[in-house]
Amino acid sequence: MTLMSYRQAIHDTLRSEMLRDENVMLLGEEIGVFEGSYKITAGLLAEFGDKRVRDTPIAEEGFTGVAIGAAMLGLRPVVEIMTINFSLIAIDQIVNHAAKIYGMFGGQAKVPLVIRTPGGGGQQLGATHSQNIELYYAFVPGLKVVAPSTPADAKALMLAAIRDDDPVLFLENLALYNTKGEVPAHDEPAVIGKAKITREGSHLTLIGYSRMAYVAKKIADQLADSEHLDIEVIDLCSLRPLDRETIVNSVKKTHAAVMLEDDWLTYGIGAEIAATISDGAFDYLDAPVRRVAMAEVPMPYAKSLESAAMPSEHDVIQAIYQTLDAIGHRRSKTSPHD
Amino acid sequence: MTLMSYRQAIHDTLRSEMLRDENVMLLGEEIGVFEGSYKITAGLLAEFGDKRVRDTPIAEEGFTGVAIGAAMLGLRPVVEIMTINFSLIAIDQIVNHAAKIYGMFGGQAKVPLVIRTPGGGGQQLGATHSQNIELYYAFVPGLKVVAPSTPADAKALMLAAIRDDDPVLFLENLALYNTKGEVPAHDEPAVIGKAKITREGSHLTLIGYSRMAYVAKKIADQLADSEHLDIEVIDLCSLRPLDRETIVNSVKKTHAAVMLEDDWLTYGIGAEIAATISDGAFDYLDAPVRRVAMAEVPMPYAKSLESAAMPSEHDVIQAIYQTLDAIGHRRSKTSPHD
Amino acid sequence: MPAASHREDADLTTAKRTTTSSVASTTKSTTTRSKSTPKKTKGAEATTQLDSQLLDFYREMLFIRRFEERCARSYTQALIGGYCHLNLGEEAAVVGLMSALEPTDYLFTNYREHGYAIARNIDPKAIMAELYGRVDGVSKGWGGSMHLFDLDHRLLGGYGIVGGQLPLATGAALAIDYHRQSEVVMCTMGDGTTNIGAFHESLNIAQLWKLPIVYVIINNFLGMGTTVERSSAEPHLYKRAAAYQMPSAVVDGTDAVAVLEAARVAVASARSGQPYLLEVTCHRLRGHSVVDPAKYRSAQEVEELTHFDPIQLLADQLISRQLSDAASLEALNTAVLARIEEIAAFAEASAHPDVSTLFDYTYASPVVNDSRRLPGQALFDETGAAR
Amino acid sequence: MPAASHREDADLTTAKRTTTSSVASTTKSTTTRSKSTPKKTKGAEATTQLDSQLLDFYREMLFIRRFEERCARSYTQALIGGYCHLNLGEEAAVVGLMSALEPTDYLFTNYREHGYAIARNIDPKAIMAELYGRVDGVSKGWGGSMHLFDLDHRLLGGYGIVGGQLPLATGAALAIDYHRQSEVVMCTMGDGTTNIGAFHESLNIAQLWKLPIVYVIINNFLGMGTTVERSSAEPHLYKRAAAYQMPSAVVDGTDAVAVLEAARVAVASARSGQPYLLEVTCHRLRGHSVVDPAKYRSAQEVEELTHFDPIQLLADQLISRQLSDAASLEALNTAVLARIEEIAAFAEASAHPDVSTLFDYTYASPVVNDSRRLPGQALFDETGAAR
Ligand SMILES: Cc1ncc(C[n+]2csc(CCOP(=O)(O)OP(=O)(O)O)c2C)c(N)n1
Ligand SMILES: Cc1ncc(C[n+]2csc(CCOP(=O)(O)OP(=O)(O)O)c2C)c(N)n1
Ligand SMILES: [Mg+2]
Ligand SMILES: [Mg+2]
Repeated sequence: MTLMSYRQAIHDTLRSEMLRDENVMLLGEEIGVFEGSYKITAGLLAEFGDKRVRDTPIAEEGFTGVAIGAAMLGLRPVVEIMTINFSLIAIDQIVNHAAKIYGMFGGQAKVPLVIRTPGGGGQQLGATHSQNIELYYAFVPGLKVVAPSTPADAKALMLAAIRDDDPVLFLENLALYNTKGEVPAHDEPAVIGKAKITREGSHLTLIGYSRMAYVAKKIADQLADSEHLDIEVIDLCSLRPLDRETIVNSVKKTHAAVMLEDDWLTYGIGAEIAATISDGAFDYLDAPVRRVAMAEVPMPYAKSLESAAMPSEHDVIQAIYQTLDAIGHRRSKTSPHD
Repeated sequence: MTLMSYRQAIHDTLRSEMLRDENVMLLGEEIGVFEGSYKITAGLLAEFGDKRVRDTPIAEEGFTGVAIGAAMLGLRPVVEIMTINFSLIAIDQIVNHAAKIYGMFGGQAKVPLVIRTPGGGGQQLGATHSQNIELYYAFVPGLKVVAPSTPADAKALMLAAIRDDDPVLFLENLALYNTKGEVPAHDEPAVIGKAKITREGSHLTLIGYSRMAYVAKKIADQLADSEHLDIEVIDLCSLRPLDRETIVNSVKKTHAAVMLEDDWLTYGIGAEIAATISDGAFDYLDAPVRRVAMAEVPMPYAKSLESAAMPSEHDVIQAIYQTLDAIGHRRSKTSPHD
Repeated sequence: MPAASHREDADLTTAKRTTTSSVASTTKSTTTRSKSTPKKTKGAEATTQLDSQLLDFYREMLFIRRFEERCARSYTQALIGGYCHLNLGEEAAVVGLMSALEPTDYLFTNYREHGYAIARNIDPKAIMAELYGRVDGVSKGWGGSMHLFDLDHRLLGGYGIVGGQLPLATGAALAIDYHRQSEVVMCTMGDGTTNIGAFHESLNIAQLWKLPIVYVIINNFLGMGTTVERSSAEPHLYKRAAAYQMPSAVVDGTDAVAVLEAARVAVASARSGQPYLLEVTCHRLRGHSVVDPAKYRSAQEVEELTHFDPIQLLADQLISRQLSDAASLEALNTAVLARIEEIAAFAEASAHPDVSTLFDYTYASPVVNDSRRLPGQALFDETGAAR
Repeated sequence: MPAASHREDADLTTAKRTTTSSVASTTKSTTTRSKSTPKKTKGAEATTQLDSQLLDFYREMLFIRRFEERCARSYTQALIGGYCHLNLGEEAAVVGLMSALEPTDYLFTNYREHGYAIARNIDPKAIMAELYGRVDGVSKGWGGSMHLFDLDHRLLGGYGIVGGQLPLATGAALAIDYHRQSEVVMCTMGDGTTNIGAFHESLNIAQLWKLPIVYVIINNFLGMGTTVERSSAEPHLYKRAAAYQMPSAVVDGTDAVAVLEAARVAVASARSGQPYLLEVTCHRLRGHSVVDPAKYRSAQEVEELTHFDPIQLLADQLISRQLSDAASLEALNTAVLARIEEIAAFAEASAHPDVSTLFDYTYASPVVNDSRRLPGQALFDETGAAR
């Protein structure tokens, strides 16, 4: 175990996978000479040379498609799209090509590709640079989407993503890059498609992914210390496939759930989580699944407005209490038509 | 009232709006000389000339962005994207530009733009040409997304969309083009953001939009005739804004809901509908909201597989019966923890 | 070239001929102009070789022609679904281009690709079965007309999204270069496709990184109904290569030999690490797809199309040069038609994919928690397990 | 040119000068070459006019320089958030280009646009307030550094998505053409931006439809850290216009007068219905954005940058030609700095947008059922109404 940052964990895993398999190569804007917009690839050009660490022109559609085509011939490219916002320029290649090639041609060609890209708001980057649109990829059969919240998971999921024969979108988060955690030395890939219970508890299930899984764990730990609350925390880890059973089984135990997400509420990732719980744990749920999500506006630049638009820790705590109240309330009453 | 096809209703409304307002103009691939891939714009080039009906190069990103820029200066362009699948090439202009311009610049420039585009599978067009990805637009604050299911609604919503000062994605459907219905002669725009109860009933709420609203109405009418079932049908009409209250109020009355959609289930439009109902009608719902949706695969070409992947009328009827059964069952029992 | 299976027919006489070529290289070309100009063949042996190639081309082109006509019929009989785009008028371009490739070279193309698949030697039965959406199809019925694929014959796909194949093909060339292999990628596209962003991004990257790829524009002067002049501000499409310092040329695509020679230059250039843009002009003899009546074409325009029918042109040439005669050509035609009937019968007899295979091709790697729910099924089964 | 508000300072002496220009038109140019070549000015009146323009340029460039330096400071003080890209090194290009536009012409630009906003006469207080994210900002605090917008001054936006402004600007030109108006659109972009699909699609459409637009490439030879040679297969970027038969030219962007002259040619061409591509070369004196230490530049490279500092070059020229002297320039500098302090103080004093305005700009048309839920609120309120 080594304590390291989320950034470092990704960097180190890219490096060790490049050492392990010479078909692993990196492509993206400014990942070489500039060492990456967020410095994930620092030092790798110097170590591996420009055949394996390739700076591309500003041409997201082009270079993402190039990576897909290279993957069809057996390379295992790891593409960096500087932020997920820019992936909209490449989305035709991702959704109409990477996700389709295996199925559309009857299983003849695999696309062992990883697309790394950070989401996240809160940096005052304004409406076009603060979006959380992982939904666009999580929606698509043929893609896999993973979203680690800790350095250890970043490592394990990156190992799994690179070794997987399908296109994997690897969601990073600007706000997590500097967070730290213990990372095991061994190279044990995660199982893509599995959620993780990062804290066991019985009072309520708190669910998140990426930054919001980090926030969930942090708040649950706090409330355990300060309020003796026993909250179960689920880190989705994988958005597609989605581990419905882990979620539903938890709620069958706790009878209540709060979903945390950094994207817009309506049609956001949490909608599926709430729908899944409401269906699979229908007889167990004592209060509506509460969703804490972004306000539905183009993200403003001004700090005052941006802060108001983004879910805060206070919002999360309030949602937890209100949901607990609702359970208590309901436990003592019957619903109108019962 | 005149009986006409969905295609004709759109065509006639485009024409009458062009006659009414000379700032209304059409842009798209093959809409002029070729008269439109699905012939919506037939005859309009001849009538209005190539200033107002403009064939574009194959450049979805370019011509959609051109329409956005023209709208910023006061034109009211109606763009045709040949099918919604190709909109992925233009999505950066739609999501990062059209949807953001009003907010990002503090309300200084409006984007009175309509993007018309058909979705729909079932034509054996294969994985890249059979998608229902209206979700991508419905998710985005700053956009409005409407999805008529009848010729009359197509007219009323097109009038509203063209006269609206915001970018509106107008979802059509290949399978609806030839369906017919009565269309009023008057030019009364619909209110964007309102759902419609197309059939009142008390046994169960059946919800759909676009083709699936048509299917919902048809099946509810059938089951009323043949089985004396009294199903309430909601046509969402607008995916953003979403008329939550109409949906929830209906379910408060019926205690059960089935959602029909042509997109993939996980994270699809129905996820939000199910989550909304499970939250807003929590105390009233007697069974989980059932979703009938596409199988989660890249759409196969072969007819046998395509038919299996798409929701059939039989699937819908079965979902209705199973949900009704569940209500009956539940009404006579209490849930485990009550 | 097509599989022996459909070339075993007819026995044509051979005689002298000379080839003509119409290649115009751009100034930027790094390959020498002379390579692409016609070589006069002297001596009987070379002549015979060329003559026999001409006859091979004819057989192959005629086969494609009849195959495509049969597709049109099967489509109207609802045996083929979806969209169906034919190579009618493009046959000389198809055979010329494909003859320039080694079997180990790769081809990426678009939705108008039946002829290319045939000329890559893929079994036409498997091609037709694909169009019929059957299990014996090249893509097991998952792709259909627009999405033929055959790894063995290195046809890496027809693609239905205009321009979608360009970045992919460029990436395949990157993989070849990465492994210092000697294959070449050929990537064909239509004239209308040169206006989409992916064209620009791909050619720029290919030239920057000196990838072994030949981009081929099949310029049939029409998108669907939009002419090149109304869609491309530089209608001499090969000239667009200048924006990337890439060599380029244009060749008359009704002349298979000219196409072959131009393509050889292009392929040689790519193989030496210099990507190349080749424009091949030809005429679409029918509508954009089987269902398009092409009303936007004037009667005169339609009339004139007959002058650009590569099969007719080549037949005339074969006869006038006494390489063949009307009776032999007719015999060939009869044989081809018979073979096509067999192919169609094979396709029709092939099974429809079973519904149990619906979830077989979503992912290549084993995956947990993947959804295998059919549309009518509830999300959770009776045991509470997620589907 | 900048608002009087920041140009009222200093009183410089004037003297004779000659302008130099370095415009190279491409062969495709429909405008005559002579229009873009330097005009020798004869006679005292013309000279005085030019001289005074040179001084105006200097004042304006210096103002931009000091404004940008102040931004860098405010950024490190966390008064400015997000990304912050400066025009340091680009000042001559900025003032030359903006001087070629009528006030009624439109400008679309990218995220590196403070100087353009200043040179379009937008109140620098409102610009700085925007960078501070305050209510008095040009975009009411919603845009920030990358998204300045002012309808009155026809700055139709800085855009943060590389290439995003190109289709929009092309569309604005379409609207002008549609109404047969005489305005022109100028659309600036960086060198790296020429490699993205939107560049290709936009230029093609503009030329096809003969739209009144000038595309300007600010070639500072770097994307973020990637050189033009490593990103553009044709590094002479103006030559890319050939792919659209569009006239184009390149000009030395450290020379404001040369830029002005070249831009006038370009604007006149656009106004006559012939779009134009103008490449303006200059050097980015610091990192890509305020936080970039630009370690990828060698010490020698950094050293050499001083030779391309347009302010230094112009100051030298003013002094050597006796149009000014060191003391006057220093006085000007002092005055500018004082003005900048006022501006920064204004911005800092301006209010933060109130949270109650969060939902004011999602839609322009009134809308029912729009979500106005704050992140911590439940979807339904106590009465059961949806938020
Ligand atoms: C991105 C995209 N836009 C539009 C279409 C619809 N479409 C299919 S083929 C075609 C015309 C293509 O013309 P060209 O490139 O000249 O090829 P041709 O069909 O003439 O061989 C169009 C517009 C598409 N398939 N993909
Ligand atoms: C589509 C997209 N890709 C990547 C980025 C990140 N990015 C911002 S500026 C920039 C470099 C642009 O270089 P250039 O066009 O030369 O303009 P300059 O910054 O030099 O003025 C990049 C890659 C972006 N904003 N948008
Ligand atoms: Mg064509
Ligand atoms: Mg630059």
